[in-house]
Amino acid sequence: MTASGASLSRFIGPDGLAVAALPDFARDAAELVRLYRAMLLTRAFDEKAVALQRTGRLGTFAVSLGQEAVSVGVAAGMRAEDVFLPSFREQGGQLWRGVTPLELFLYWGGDERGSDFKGPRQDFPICIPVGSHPPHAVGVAMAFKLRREPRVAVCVLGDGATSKGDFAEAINMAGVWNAPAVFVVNNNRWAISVPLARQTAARSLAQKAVAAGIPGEQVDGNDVVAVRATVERAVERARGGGGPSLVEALTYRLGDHTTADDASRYRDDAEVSPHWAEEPVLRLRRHLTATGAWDRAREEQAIAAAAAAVNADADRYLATPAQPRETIFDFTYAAMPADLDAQRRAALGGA
Amino acid sequence: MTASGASLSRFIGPDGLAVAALPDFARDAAELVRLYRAMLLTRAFDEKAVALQRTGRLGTFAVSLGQEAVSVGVAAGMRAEDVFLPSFREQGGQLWRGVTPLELFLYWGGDERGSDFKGPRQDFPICIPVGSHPPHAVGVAMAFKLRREPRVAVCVLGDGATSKGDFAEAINMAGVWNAPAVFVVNNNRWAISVPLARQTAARSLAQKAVAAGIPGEQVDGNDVVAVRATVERAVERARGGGGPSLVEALTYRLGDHTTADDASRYRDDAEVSPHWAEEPVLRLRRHLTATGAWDRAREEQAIAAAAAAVNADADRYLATPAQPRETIFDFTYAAMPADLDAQRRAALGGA
Amino acid sequence: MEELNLVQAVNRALARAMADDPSVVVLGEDVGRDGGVFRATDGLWTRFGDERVIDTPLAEAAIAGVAVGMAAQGLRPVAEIQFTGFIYPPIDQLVNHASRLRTRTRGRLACPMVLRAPCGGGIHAPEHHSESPEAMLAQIPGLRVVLPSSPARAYGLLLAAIRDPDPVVFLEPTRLYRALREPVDDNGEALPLDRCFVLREGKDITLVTWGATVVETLAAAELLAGEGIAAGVIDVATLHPLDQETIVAAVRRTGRCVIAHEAPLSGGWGAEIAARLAEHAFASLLAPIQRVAGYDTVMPLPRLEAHYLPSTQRIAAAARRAMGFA
Amino acid sequence: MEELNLVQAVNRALARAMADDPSVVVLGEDVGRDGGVFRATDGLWTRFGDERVIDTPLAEAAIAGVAVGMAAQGLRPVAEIQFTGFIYPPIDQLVNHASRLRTRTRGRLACPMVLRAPCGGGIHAPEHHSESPEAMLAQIPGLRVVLPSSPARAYGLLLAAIRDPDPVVFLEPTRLYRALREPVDDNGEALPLDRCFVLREGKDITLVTWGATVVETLAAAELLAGEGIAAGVIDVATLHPLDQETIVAAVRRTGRCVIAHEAPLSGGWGAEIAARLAEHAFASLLAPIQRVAGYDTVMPLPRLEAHYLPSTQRIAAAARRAMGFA
Ligand SMILES: Cc1ncc(C[n+]2csc(CCOP(=O)(O)OP(=O)(O)O)c2C)c(N)n1
Ligand SMILES: Cc1ncc(C[n+]2csc(CCOP(=O)(O)OP(=O)(O)O)c2C)c(N)n1
Ligand SMILES: [Mg+2]
Ligand SMILES: [Mg+2]
Repeated sequence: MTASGASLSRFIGPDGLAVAALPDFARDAAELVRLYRAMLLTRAFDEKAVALQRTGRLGTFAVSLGQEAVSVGVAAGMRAEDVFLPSFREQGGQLWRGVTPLELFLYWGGDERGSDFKGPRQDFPICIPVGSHPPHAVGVAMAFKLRREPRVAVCVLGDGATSKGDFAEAINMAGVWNAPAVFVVNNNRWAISVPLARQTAARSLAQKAVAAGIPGEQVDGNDVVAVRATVERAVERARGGGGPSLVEALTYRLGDHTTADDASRYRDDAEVSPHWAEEPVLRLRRHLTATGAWDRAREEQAIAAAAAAVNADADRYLATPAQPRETIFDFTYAAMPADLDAQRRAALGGA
Repeated sequence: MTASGASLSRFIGPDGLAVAALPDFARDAAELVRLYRAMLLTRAFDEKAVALQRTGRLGTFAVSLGQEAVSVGVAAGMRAEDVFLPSFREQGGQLWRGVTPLELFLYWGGDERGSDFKGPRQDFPICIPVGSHPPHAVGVAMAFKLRREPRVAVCVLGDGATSKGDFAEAINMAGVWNAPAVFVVNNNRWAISVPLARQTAARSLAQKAVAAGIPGEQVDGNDVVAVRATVERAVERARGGGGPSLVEALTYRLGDHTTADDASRYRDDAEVSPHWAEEPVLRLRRHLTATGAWDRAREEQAIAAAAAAVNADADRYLATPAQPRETIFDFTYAAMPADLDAQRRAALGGA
Repeated sequence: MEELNLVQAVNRALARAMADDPSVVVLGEDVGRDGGVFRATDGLWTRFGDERVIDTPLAEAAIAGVAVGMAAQGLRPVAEIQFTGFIYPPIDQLVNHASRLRTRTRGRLACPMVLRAPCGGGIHAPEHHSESPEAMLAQIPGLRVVLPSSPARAYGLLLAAIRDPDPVVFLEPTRLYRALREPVDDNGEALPLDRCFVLREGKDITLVTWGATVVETLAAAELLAGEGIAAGVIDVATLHPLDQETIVAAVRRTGRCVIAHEAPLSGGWGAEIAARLAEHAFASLLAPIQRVAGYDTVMPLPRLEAHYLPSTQRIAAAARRAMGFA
Repeated sequence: MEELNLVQAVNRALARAMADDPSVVVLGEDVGRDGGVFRATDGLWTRFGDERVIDTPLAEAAIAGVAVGMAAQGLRPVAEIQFTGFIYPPIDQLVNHASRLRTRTRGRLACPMVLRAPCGGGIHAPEHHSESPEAMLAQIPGLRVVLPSSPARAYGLLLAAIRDPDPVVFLEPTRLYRALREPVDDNGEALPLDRCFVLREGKDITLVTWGATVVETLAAAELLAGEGIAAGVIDVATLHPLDQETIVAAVRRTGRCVIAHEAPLSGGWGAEIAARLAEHAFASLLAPIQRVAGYDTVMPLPRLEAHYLPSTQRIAAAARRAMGFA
């Protein structure tokens, strides 16, 4: 699994059986069920978002199918007061941290209010320019450090994003400054049509940490227990003054890149198929079932509950009128400059 | 010497004695003398440039005092048909490759003709925006590869430049594409006032290669034999299809950053002093003297010859009239656009 | 003659240039097997192989920088930036290297590269996918900036850009990629890089525009014609260096001008054109020069973008204001 | 009152802001122990310590990006870019993040950062050290761009920039760093960020300028005064958002205008001002608006730079042309 020679952290194998002694939180079945429900919610959200997009009621959308354990696991490894800096495929983590399906629908539906999270007020909005947000995480972390606040900035980026200079600059700075920041690479093996082997010759993405002199480790990104445990350890180390680190979570993009993409142009089904056996929802269900914490009835109930939550917010989204036209202007500056106000008045005056 | 655990390539120690069997070229005393004279020429050039700057006849200038072995050694490890992409402190390498002192004086004196090298026509001009030229080396290398030309692009950058995203992006691309490019870090331990320890937490700069999946190695940058041998090996490997690599040459900036800098503001003399015992010209002189290939008379003659060459070109430089005003316009495009021509005519028409 | 849409015309021009000249290479994210996210490079990888159609890692600054290195070696790289929202990291390479390699070496080295990118809004794209930064690029001396507005012009101008010995930024109006078709003769003929296109003659007022806004501007001219106002339309297309002559000559004849573009008003390329007119057509001006542009705000997300983009109505209204000026 | 030069005034403003507000931090290359390559941050590291005066690794994109992160957390970072020649990598952060954090989150997060950089030519600096890219930055919506031309204005405007709740690019004319001194009261008083400075009244013609070119423009006004031409001089200083009112009002009175700046003509901020005048002062204009600017070429190396920079003579000649227009 790992080509880097480093060991890959894993607690639950594809068959749902534990391969190592579980961390404390995972011995609590209720907690595992919470993680499981969060992944189901993510999957339900994605399904609904795709359905809305296909019927022209949502913009281009990036599904996280198969990657739910990374997203949920990272967020579960954080504390509420930490700051999350997600890329565009981390709805799982955003939902866990209290961003609502409604807000996410609004965002992907083309409404800025979707980034005005009522929950995690200090979390960053979704980062679309790939790899441009790791420096923000360093800045957030340095603010915590300066103010002596025991908080951590957690940035999630894709495998493609590790090729961006901003990422290298940021982890290098974090290293020099011992910034309380954790960088998680959601390695789904593809950046649109570019497979990992054409993205880098590095033996692993965790090893990118060597260039910054910070620790790097790999985790099985389809094992939500391992992701959470690994991230939690990295986050707590950073919180305690132990400095930044890089976590590479190995998973797989089961779907198209986005709703605008057709992966069959560049990727064989034969490559994809085996990964279905590894996927994180199935895996945790197997584990929960094997340990007696789960059964078909609960599954059906949980799926229905997730769908209901998502559908209710989808309805709210569809019923939300667009913002008034003047909001194009109103948040550009804290106070409206005279020059812009003239444009605003002209725009509202008609013409 | 090396904190990375990797071994540091070295043939001649600070006392001038060989610490390992010399490579073939270095068993030829004449060849060693050639390298020695090239370092003397570099030092003479630097001295003259500083003198001209101090008397208001040259612009800001970056001396390479103490780093001559890196610059000369890199160039000596290349073939004429390779392409050199230097940073702003590699006059030693430029001179070796046939850029004239006159051209260098013109450049640093603020005359574009200084970059119109009559010698190495395809070498890149000096790169001032730190770290922005490694991508060019990849492009040059890919042109060679596409055309099946057995040539190599060699890029020299500073320790500070390794923090720039462009460097990381470039070596990563070179790695994926197996580009015939060699990147040499002239690690003089300082980037203006920022010491290496504040530049990166990486254990070595050679290790930055790990992030790109290419080989990285360290060489004693004060041993011109080691630099040449190491670079030659890397270049020949690249030429043979063996791909890119990174060489970190460990040296020390004995002088101020540039003539505009005052290093005493941020660096203790006590830190600098020991490095004088390591410096490359002294070292090779000791070696040549010890092996009987050199003596005081030859030394005096060689210093005089270097000074004479430099002074003659300095006189030519000082006697070179400025370019005509219209040359501000004439090289902007291959053919003069009508729009720019109007500006050109207005400018020449007076006012 | 085959009817092509704009992205197909781009594709034909690329294929033609690659077939004609072995030094032309294409590079960028997803340009290979995938054929580009808009399919602009569709089929090229199969036809020309992965040495000439190069999928890059995700690193825009280096994409531009690699193109500089290739171009300095005499290749003719055509690099794609997936959206203009990601063209900002390359600006360093454009300003500090591509645009000045020729002058700083007094012509010893040159940089015949093309940087292509889809540009502009109106397709309900995600955040950061709808910007129009042409003025930021057009102000770089030593660079050419081109923004075609029809399949035929895209074909001819892209061929010219690739053959040009200097660096060219070639922006393609995303909104027009599939919006219209026209006959395009794939004959390898380039169009000049220093000429505006007069799309419509009109003696009363001159409408100056480029890119996707050409559509609304032509519609406005049609609307105005119905009101008895004869509006000429100029597609600037080759934004920099600017063909001042054509624009000034037209406005000298009509005395009135509206400039329409999608980018924010302030510092948009319309400012440069208005400034040229204010100096060189001064004596002929019968009314204030009107600019209709995006606002000085961030491009809104899709639900409000229609309110941001210059509409036919706004352009026509500006023209009426200019006509009504005493 | 103490007489300070411009770089000292910048230094005082930084010290004052840091003393007043613990959330102000300074970061950049060599800003710490070295005190900045121009000494703008001299003494701050000793006084405020290395947690608030932070030497960064050599990475301009991340310097800007780190500032964004700090600002989102309520710090007030003042980041230095050593020369405008290296300000291009930060543009991505400025366009895609800093300038839009407020609007894209509907005000949930903001970005009160300042990016300082020495700007312009005329000091015989090396290649890439003499550029004037203010128009490239001023066209970014959501950003403020300021370029003072005197020690007192630098002091007051920098304080305002640091206290402003939105991102500000603060460019400092290198050529004026040590060229002149004036009394500066280090009283912590900021100047407004939305007002031009009328440096000289004059009824015949209005000279509009900013940055180092203010010096040559004032000299030109003096020269013209000797010829009986009363030229007013406006220092725009707060380039974006623009104080259109002051400029338009002045030109409405004089009917004639010369705009002078060091950046290349095409797409320079002078274009925006000329366009505003061509629309809003149209009826009062008695002569074509003249622009005197750098050429549309790369900034030449020092031996020819004097021929590139707008001279007193060129500005005065343009004013005479405007005056001579029938
Ligand atoms: C800087 C930048 N370049 C290009 C794009 C277009 N784009 C969007 S996602 C993507 C691939 C990202 O790959 P990766 O980082 O692995 O994340 P994933 O999509 O797999 O989650 C690209 C090229 C972008 N959004 N930003
Ligand atoms: C991109 C960029 N940022 C800043 C500068 C200003 N500057 C010139 S040299 C230098 C330090 C470079 O350090 P290093 O790479 O170690 O090279 P050295 O000067 O030691 O040879 C800096 C910051 C620059 N030229 N380019
Ligand atoms: Mg990926
Ligand atoms: Mg150094």
